[in-house]
Amino acid sequence: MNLSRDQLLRAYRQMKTIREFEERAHAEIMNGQIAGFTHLYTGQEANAVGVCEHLDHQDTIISTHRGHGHCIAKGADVIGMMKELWGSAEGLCKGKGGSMHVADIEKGILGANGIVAGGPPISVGSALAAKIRKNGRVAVSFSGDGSVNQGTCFEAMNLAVVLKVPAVFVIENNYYSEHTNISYAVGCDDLKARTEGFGFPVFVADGADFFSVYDAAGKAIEHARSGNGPAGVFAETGRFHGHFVGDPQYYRADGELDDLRENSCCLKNFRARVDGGGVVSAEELDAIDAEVMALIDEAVSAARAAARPTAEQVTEDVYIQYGSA
Amino acid sequence: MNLSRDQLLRAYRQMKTIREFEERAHAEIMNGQIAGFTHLYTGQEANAVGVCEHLDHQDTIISTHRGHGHCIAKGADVIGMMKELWGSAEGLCKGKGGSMHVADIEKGILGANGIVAGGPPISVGSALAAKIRKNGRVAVSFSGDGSVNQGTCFEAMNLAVVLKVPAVFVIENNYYSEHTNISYAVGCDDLKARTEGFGFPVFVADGADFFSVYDAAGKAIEHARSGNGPAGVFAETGRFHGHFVGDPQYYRADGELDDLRENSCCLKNFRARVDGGGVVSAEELDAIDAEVMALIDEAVSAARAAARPTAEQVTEDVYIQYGSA
Amino acid sequence: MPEKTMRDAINEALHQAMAEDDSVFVIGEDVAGCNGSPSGKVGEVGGVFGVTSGLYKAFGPDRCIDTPISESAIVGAAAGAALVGMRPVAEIMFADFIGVCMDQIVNQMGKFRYMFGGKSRCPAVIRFASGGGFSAAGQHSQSMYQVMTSFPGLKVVIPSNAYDAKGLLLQAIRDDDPVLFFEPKALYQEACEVPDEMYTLPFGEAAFVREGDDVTVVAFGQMVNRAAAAIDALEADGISCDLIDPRTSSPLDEDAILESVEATGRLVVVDESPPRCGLTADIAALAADRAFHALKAPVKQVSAPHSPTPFSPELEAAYIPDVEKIKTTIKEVLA
Amino acid sequence: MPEKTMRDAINEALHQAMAEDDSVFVIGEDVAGCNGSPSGKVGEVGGVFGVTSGLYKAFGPDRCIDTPISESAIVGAAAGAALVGMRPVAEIMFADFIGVCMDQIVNQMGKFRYMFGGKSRCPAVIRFASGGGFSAAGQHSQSMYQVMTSFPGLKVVIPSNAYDAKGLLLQAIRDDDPVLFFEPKALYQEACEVPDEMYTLPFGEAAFVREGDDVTVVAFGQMVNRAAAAIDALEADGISCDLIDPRTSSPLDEDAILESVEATGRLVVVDESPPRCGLTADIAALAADRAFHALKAPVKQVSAPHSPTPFSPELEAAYIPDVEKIKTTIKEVLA
Ligand SMILES: Cc1ncc(C[n+]2csc(CCOP(=O)(O)OP(=O)(O)O)c2C)c(N)n1
Ligand SMILES: Cc1ncc(C[n+]2csc(CCOP(=O)(O)OP(=O)(O)O)c2C)c(N)n1
Ligand SMILES: [Mg+2]
Ligand SMILES: [Mg+2]
Repeated sequence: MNLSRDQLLRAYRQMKTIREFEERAHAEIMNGQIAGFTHLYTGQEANAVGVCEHLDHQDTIISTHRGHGHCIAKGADVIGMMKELWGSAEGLCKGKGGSMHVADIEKGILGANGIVAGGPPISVGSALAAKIRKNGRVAVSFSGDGSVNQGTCFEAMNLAVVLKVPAVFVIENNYYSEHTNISYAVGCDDLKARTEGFGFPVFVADGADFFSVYDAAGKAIEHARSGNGPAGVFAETGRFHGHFVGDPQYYRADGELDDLRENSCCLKNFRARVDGGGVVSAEELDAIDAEVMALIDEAVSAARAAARPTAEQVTEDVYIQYGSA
Repeated sequence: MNLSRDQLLRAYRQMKTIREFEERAHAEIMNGQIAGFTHLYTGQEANAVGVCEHLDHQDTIISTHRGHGHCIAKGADVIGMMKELWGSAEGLCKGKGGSMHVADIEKGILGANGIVAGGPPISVGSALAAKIRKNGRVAVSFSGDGSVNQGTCFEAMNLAVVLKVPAVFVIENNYYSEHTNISYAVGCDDLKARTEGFGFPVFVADGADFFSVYDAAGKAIEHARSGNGPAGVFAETGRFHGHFVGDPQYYRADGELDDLRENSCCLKNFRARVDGGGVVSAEELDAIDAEVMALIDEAVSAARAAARPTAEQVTEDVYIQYGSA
Repeated sequence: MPEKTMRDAINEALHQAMAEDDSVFVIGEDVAGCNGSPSGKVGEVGGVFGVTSGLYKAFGPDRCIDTPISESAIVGAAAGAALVGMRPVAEIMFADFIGVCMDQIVNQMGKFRYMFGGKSRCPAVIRFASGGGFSAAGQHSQSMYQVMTSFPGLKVVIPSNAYDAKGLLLQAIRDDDPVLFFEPKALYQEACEVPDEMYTLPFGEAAFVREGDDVTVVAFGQMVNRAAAAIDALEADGISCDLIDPRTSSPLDEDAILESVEATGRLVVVDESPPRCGLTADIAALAADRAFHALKAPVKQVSAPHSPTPFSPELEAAYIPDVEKIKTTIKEVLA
Repeated sequence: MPEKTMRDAINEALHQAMAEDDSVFVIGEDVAGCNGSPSGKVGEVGGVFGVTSGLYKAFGPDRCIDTPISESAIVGAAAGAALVGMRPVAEIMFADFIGVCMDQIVNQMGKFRYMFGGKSRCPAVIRFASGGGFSAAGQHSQSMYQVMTSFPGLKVVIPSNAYDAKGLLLQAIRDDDPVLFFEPKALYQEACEVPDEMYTLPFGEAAFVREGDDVTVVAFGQMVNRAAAAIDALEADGISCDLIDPRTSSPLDEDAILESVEATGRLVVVDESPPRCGLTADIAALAADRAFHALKAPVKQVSAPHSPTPFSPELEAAYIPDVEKIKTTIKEVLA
């Protein structure tokens, strides 16, 4: 593992930020503070961070309905995000997008996406631009184990191979699409092989282990960035909450959630991995924890206090210009 | 090869009928007798016949824009088809569908289809009905080498595996989708493997050889009919005409068409295969040729003489009933 | 008569239709739920809105069928099964997802009969949760029925209450043409009296929700209640209105609308979709042609603005027409 | 000035736009042609209608990009490239194929800016061959622009002649919003005078194709010529009409239409699409609201019937509005 101390601290901070953002969002939704449909990323933090730590602002990501983690990992402003969840006019999307559409183009975040597999074709477009411009950028799309069965996802994978563009397809298998298990919805026995059948290499990771994801994503991104065409990452992990907040989770085995939180927690795993390595101490991580908690508190306070949108704003931002000047 | 004399004669007749139907359609289009967009099946006859000879009327097929051959092979009335190409009110679809929408539900022909990969999802529905009804039917969809890149085709294949329905996916690789070669449009190196990655067996055939297709299709259909879920057939073959009538065919190699007509003609191949076998004589096949020519002549005469549709018919057949009774 | 929510009324219709006719089955994402899951609780979910609840347990895996997230394949499967004699009821979770399966709806299912010269029947029903009111933003709040209304070959149903929903759905399932059934999701929890027994409501027959003399108001789906509230509030001002709920936009009960406009001379059309090429324009144009001589005032449309649906509750409240806006517009045509 | 067909005018616009701005590229099925083929003649095709002819040879494989048959991926690729600063022009062969890529157009490309709070730009153009006239039947003859007009966030362009096509396409490419560009395929071979140099025509500004006093006729795309022919024929009867070609249906030049109707008091709207929730209704409803007091006669729509497009030439001729039908309708509103 070739990560510097700074990199380690940063990776941990990012994962912890996602975790606390989500746990707090969960609490506030239960409190009735946040409207709409919200899908939490808790438990999958290592995926987003393990991938995005290889990217800079010029690279792009496109996310899913479960987008908070990817956006934070790619550098979205946490306070702006919380304000967006609150539907404030000061939110990252002025309260027009909400949880399912958090985006920050400047930071290469082409948006969460409410349409399952809406993102991969768009990501191929970003990768195509990089190829045409020869600017060395890569374009990453995230998909779930359910999303990979949508036609648009297959089309995007094939087109990326045909055009040999630097597109990276990250598949996050959290075993469920809403209430259905991957063993039902993906007909074949080997999703990695089915994906590789499209003509690009897929690197497998333990999605609960930052280092494993970081390693696999590094290979995939390097493959794409070097002009070899697309690559994939396949990470297995669990989500600690229901599909949406309020999901009764009838699909879970007895003890499944406890087991996940106990044995598949990327934060615990990270601490265990760095423990005793002499590079990063538990106290430093504790300090980060405290800072993150403070940041999330600040974000919530800011969101509560932030300006509400007004009726006139409904019709703004549809077009850059509509009708003649 | 376990084909009876009758089966052999019938298979030859079907292939010859398709060939002559198409060659005559070509001539009549050049003469300006047939309107619209027409895609000819010449050269691929063995695919349609090799598959459909395993089917009865209760089984269904769904075809593509290049649908004449599949429909004839499945038993569509040739005169009704010719009338349909002519746009007559007596046509199989009363002149409302034309070449791209020839259908005969009674005969299990769920239609040619103008939308690339429009058919496979529908075929899965027919297969699903067979599974629910437990009636032993199978549902066959035809796709081209270009069609397999459309999202709907992938979705259909996965759904068929998930639901374990008797759907048979026949992929006809004639090397081109319009003006683009398969080596470009299918990103991976091995389309058969990509298809099998979805979780069903694919049987390969020489699409210019009836016996080869018959054999592969037999295995696939048997697999599906016995309740093992979907199966595929992958046949390589060439089309002897352009994509559409009038196509300048810039994509062909020098001599490619001559070579195809010379070395990949299923009729010639059939004659060579049965020659000397003592079951079917060349004279018998010649006699079939003559009968087919007569049938096609009859079809064209009938089409020329057939009633033209009238303006009031435009608004008929949209609904079974619209508005209250 | 017992009160039932629209969700329960639709669910009851499905149970009864499936019991009556074994060619009816439901198919969609999580219409059973928990397939493949370690809990073994298959069938516990019944759709994300609970509309197909209990069907798996009552009718088994062959008649309550979960699918991958593949909307084109879902619609195609319904269309293909219908072509060979079944009566499938497919669920597409949100109407917005028509975007990923439009071809199968519009170019396949809706055109078979015509393209095949009247020789096929495709009695498939596709159900959708439609419309706004949940802060679900741009991709989970659209009505889409106005768009589907423009495609010949399809029938389009938009129930506005539980009673109608049950009767219209039973009609849809028995109907021999393909039917798109839009369930305004804001109404799932709204209850009214719904008989236990089976009944059907014919397509192309509007309901008169209110009767009056001054203005004809036509409203769809979620807007019917709001229009009724607006009209009731205006009674105090001595204003009385016809309120027509067409219930199906295709076929449309043109006669009901035209007769009412002939009588009132004034028309306000209300829908929650954006204004361009929508149902409000469609009906306004109908009157401007065929009831022109009766018209005494401009024909007014009340709709969402030409913007996507915003997320923020305040923005969405300003986006979807409310009682106030309907009231103001009715007054406007009387001014 | 040289005469050019609409095909050539569009082709010229593409050449010029690509020469001017290296962020412009074209992508679609066979826009180059012969990729992977043994002939080695890559670029020889230039689209099935020949509209992108020569672009591969002039600008190479990175700027004239063939794709598999994957329309959702094509639109998505254009949308994604546009989000990061390119100006793609995607070709979707037939407008009917919107069925297989609608989500990427309507829910993605068209809504980014709004959902992202005005912080993105997506200057993508999607070109389509639209409309009837080729006996191409139900799945290859639809206009679809009326349906796309209902979606906020998209601009919708419908040129009716070669001159407009060039100017509107150049505007579309320079425009910072997503633009859908519908090319009535029946007009590809129609020629008129088209300057060699680059020029743009603004969106939302209608063209007055004829000027007159008695009736306002609004027509789109392929129908503009037919409406002009009808109007010219009626001159002999002493009837004179305004003929307005809106050129873009979104944005729509409402003022031009309303001013004309204020003057004439009579309106006929012509489009080749089916009638329900279409542009004819949209514009009729506009007048019934905002020019109501000027109206002297019922507002009439001339459209295809509520049927899919038939194959047979005779049926299609009866399906698409012809000069006769337009004439009769104009006379009707004067009766
Ligand atoms: C086209 C479309 N179909 C269905 C949905 C509803 N939906 C939202 S998330 C989801 C499950 C996605 O599963 P997966 O891809 O595994 O992602 P996860 O939720 O597990 O992160 C579904 C069915 C949708 N948003 N879009
Ligand atoms: C959705 C859609 N996209 C594009 C087309 C135009 N088109 C018709 S046939 C065809 C090529 C099909 O190639 P293939 O599947 O190999 O079949 P073949 O023509 O070789 O029989 C294309 C692109 C279409 N009809 N539908
Ligand atoms: Mg999942
Ligand atoms: Mg082919």
